[in-house]
Amino acid sequence: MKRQIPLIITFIAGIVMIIQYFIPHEPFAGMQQLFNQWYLIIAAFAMILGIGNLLKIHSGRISRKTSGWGYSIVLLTGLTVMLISGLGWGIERGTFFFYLFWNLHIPMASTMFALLAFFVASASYRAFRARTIEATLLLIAAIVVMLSRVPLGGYIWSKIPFAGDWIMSYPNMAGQRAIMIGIALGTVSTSLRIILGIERTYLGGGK
Amino acid sequence: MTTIVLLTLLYLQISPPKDVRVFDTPNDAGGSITITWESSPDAEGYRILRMALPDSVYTPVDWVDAATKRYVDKVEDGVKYRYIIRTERGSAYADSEPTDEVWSHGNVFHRGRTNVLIGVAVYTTLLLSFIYFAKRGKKLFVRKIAGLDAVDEAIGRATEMGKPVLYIPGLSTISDVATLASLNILGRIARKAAVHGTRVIVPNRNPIVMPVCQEIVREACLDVGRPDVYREDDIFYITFSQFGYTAAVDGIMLREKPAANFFLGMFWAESLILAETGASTGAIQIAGTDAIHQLPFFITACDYTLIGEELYAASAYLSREPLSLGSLKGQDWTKLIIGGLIVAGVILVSFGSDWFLGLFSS
Amino acid sequence: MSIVDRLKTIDRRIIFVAISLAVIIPLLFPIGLPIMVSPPAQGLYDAIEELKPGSKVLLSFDYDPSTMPEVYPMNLGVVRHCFSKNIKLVGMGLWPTGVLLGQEAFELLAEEYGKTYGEDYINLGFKAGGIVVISAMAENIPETFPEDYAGTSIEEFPIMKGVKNFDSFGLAVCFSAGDPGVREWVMIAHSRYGKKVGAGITAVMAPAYYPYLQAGQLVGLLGGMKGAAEYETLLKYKGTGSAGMDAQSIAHSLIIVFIIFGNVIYFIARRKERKKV
Amino acid sequence: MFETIGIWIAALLTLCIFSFLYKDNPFYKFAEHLFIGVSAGYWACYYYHNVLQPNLFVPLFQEGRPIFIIPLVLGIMMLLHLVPKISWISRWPLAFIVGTYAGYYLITYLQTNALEQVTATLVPLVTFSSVVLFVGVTTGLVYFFFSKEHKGTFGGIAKFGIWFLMIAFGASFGYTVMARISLLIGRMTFLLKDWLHIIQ
Repeated sequence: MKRQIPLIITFIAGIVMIIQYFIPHEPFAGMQQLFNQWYLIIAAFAMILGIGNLLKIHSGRISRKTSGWGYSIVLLTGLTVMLISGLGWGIERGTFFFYLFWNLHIPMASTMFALLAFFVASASYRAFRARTIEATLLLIAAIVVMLSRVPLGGYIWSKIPFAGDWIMSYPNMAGQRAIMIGIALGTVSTSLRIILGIERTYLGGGK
Repeated sequence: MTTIVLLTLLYLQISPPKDVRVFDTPNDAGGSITITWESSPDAEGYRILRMALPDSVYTPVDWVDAATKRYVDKVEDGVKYRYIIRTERGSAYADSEPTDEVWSHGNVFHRGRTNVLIGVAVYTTLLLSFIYFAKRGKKLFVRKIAGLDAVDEAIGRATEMGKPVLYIPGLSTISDVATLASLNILGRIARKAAVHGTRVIVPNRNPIVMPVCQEIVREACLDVGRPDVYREDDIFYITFSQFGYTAAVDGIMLREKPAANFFLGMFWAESLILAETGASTGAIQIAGTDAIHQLPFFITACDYTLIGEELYAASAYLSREPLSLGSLKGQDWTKLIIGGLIVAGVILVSFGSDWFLGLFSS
Repeated sequence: MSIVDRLKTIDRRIIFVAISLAVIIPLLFPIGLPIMVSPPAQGLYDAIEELKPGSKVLLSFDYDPSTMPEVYPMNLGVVRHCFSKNIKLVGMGLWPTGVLLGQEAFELLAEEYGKTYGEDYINLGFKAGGIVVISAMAENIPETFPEDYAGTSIEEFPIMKGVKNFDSFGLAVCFSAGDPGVREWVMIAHSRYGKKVGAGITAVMAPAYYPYLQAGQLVGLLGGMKGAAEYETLLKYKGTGSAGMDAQSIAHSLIIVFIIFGNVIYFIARRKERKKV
Repeated sequence: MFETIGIWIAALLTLCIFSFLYKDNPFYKFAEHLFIGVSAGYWACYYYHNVLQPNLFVPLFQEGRPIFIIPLVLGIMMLLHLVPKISWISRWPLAFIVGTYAGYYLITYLQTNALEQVTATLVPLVTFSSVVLFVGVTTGLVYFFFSKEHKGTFGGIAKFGIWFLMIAFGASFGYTVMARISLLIGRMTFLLKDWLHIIQ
């Protein structure tokens, strides 16, 4: 019962999706959109689960006064203010919720994203060393492509921008394609195992 | 009299749309007819007129602007219709010839997808037969996958140092194949860690994946007889925000100083932020993803990286479970077939034969 | 510890400071390195130049605030170009936050060019579903977007009169930072309905779309901040795209220098070690 | 007024996050926790207004479409994970999601990721570039062959394949550097222009 029913649900859902792809007729028409909608609804409920977990962990930290519990207060305050303003007065432009989103969430997200500029620099300084043949190829491809992107490259040698484009469209493309074909085959075979109930990790425990 | 003449003149000046065609919209569930026409140079817009037989009166359905050359009408299945497209300019107009009778119906098979059907059928048959052989106990070999052999070493080091292991199951949802592959590996790692009593920290971005991770780690601890090691608070939700999650994981890496970081699953731009922060703490890092764009960053900043399909193969490799091994064999053989097709195709195309290309396009 | 050893294990914070300076200084004191316009950017510009005043362009805002530095300047550039040529704009988004940014761009430039909402431009808002939305639009736009982003029925706006499907638009431009985005627009609007499609995308995505350009599936392409700067150059206007280009080139070149420097140190260290043995 | 306060908050938080580059510190910790709280709240509200309202409440309660009871029940089942005795019921919605997408991937991946890539590789071997493409794809596929040890000739071919992968990774890395710098320029422009008004 605990394992059998989920496996049956998986099987039916999977088969329905396969059929609807080939048969545009009712009742299969629009099935994909409907199922996708349902997925989003389940995801929304899972969000409640997530928020509950966040509340549990951080209220626990506050009540136990574990180190850094003050930050948990900051976290819970941010969460509560967003939830109250968003659920109470909506999330449209012009609401308080939107104001917080625009002035707190966006700048922090963009700044985290911008950290990449620094990490791209430190990673390339540290890791792009010609230690082995593989690393050397990585290094050369990276340098040529990087040079091709700035005027400096053209000054060094007029063919560099061309060389960069060539690497992008041939050796790079070939490598990516090999990976993509492998991924496609792996994805299809995993999907088949899921539908047949061979692959069942998502039910927990893997048994 | 003059008005009539003028109107007639105006009428004559306007040309109706040409080449009006109607047909049942193909490969759909029915209830729709498509009308196309060649635009008239004089139009300010077109009016769509429709007559359902056996009526004898055309009624206006809609008005569209002068640039429009195609209209999809919602109709009843099985009823016969005729259409007229009318060019309009001010109060003047010109009608096209009435179209032939047309009716709509739903299609039972999507014709454009026959080659996909064949492809899927061939591939699944191949996979199923290999799974069948595997079930019958045929011995199957899998080559070494470097990143996976390092897993034990990484956990061992964490145990020695008395530090936790950080496991990121990717940022995507449960249905992502990369996430499923990652959960398989999580089960193995949690079991090994539990034997040694090492903590496994699993922060989650996706709230659907979180409860599954909890269950997997809990069962792993139970399995090896160490339910005492399981700490539910170590497998938790952070936030659905990509960079909010990244900020938090960066914090965890600096504060908990895990001895080993696993980044396995689906990643986006945050990959390098995570991997570089992890590298700065000196942790052993093992990554694996099918996100092609993120692979370069893991390759440069981590000790071991599972590339694309290697991540999927991991569960078969670690578990040596015959059914998974069988399907891995099926994948391999299909790769051979695809390789063969590429070689044959390239030779044919090089000699100027194109029919081969048609087999793959829809 | 010798100098070589010390350089080998350089504190990465030194690199961080160098990168920050390489960005800040050119922003404060612009050098004005010349910006060369690439053919893909020219292609998009020409496609808009060819349109008659009064024709309509469809803009899809499929990006988010985190990619704003790259994509928003392109969005501004294209809206500016169209408004200056009296081309009408219909905006929409496959990403919810993209719609807000698109609206920002509209409002900012509508004021400058004296354009009226509902007559010269409109924002249809966000619709979830990606490729499904585009397919539905190809059949019937008023049914897909019965209301604009603020919830007003589109029947009330003259710009939408008689607009049924993509036929009403001379061009569709997608500002994209991922999926769904350009790929879907090309697949449906161009490949199936023969519509001209242009795109403004992040630099990370750009290489994946060069094949589309070669195959003529895209009329033009702006890639990253560089693409935005090129478009600004074509419009003879200095925006945030152009302003960032100096910083971009210098920081970028600096990283190359770091890599080369790192390798030189590595080889010197290796030779030293060999001598010791 | 509100706008100015907003810009100040945004600027200070930007600096708090950047301070992480120096080392972990109270400012970063503050911003990090605030960020988690605010973003978790943001996404919860977003899902409520953009998913639950239009996709569940409207079709179920306003349009009266009974079929939407199914996702409602599946959603509630998801929450039952919190009740230890019957937490296994939460596997049902998971099974639905995983099954749906497995079916979807089974048919779509083969076409978009395998067949199309194969077709694109079928070009006449008349130029050096096309030979490179052909050799790269086929040797790359050999690298992903798991049933044979990478030794001897076969190992050599696989080695060639991994070289191609490395060139691909290096090139993609190099290509993205510029984009990443743009993001930093965006933040710096915000600080220098919108906040400090030092540049125009």
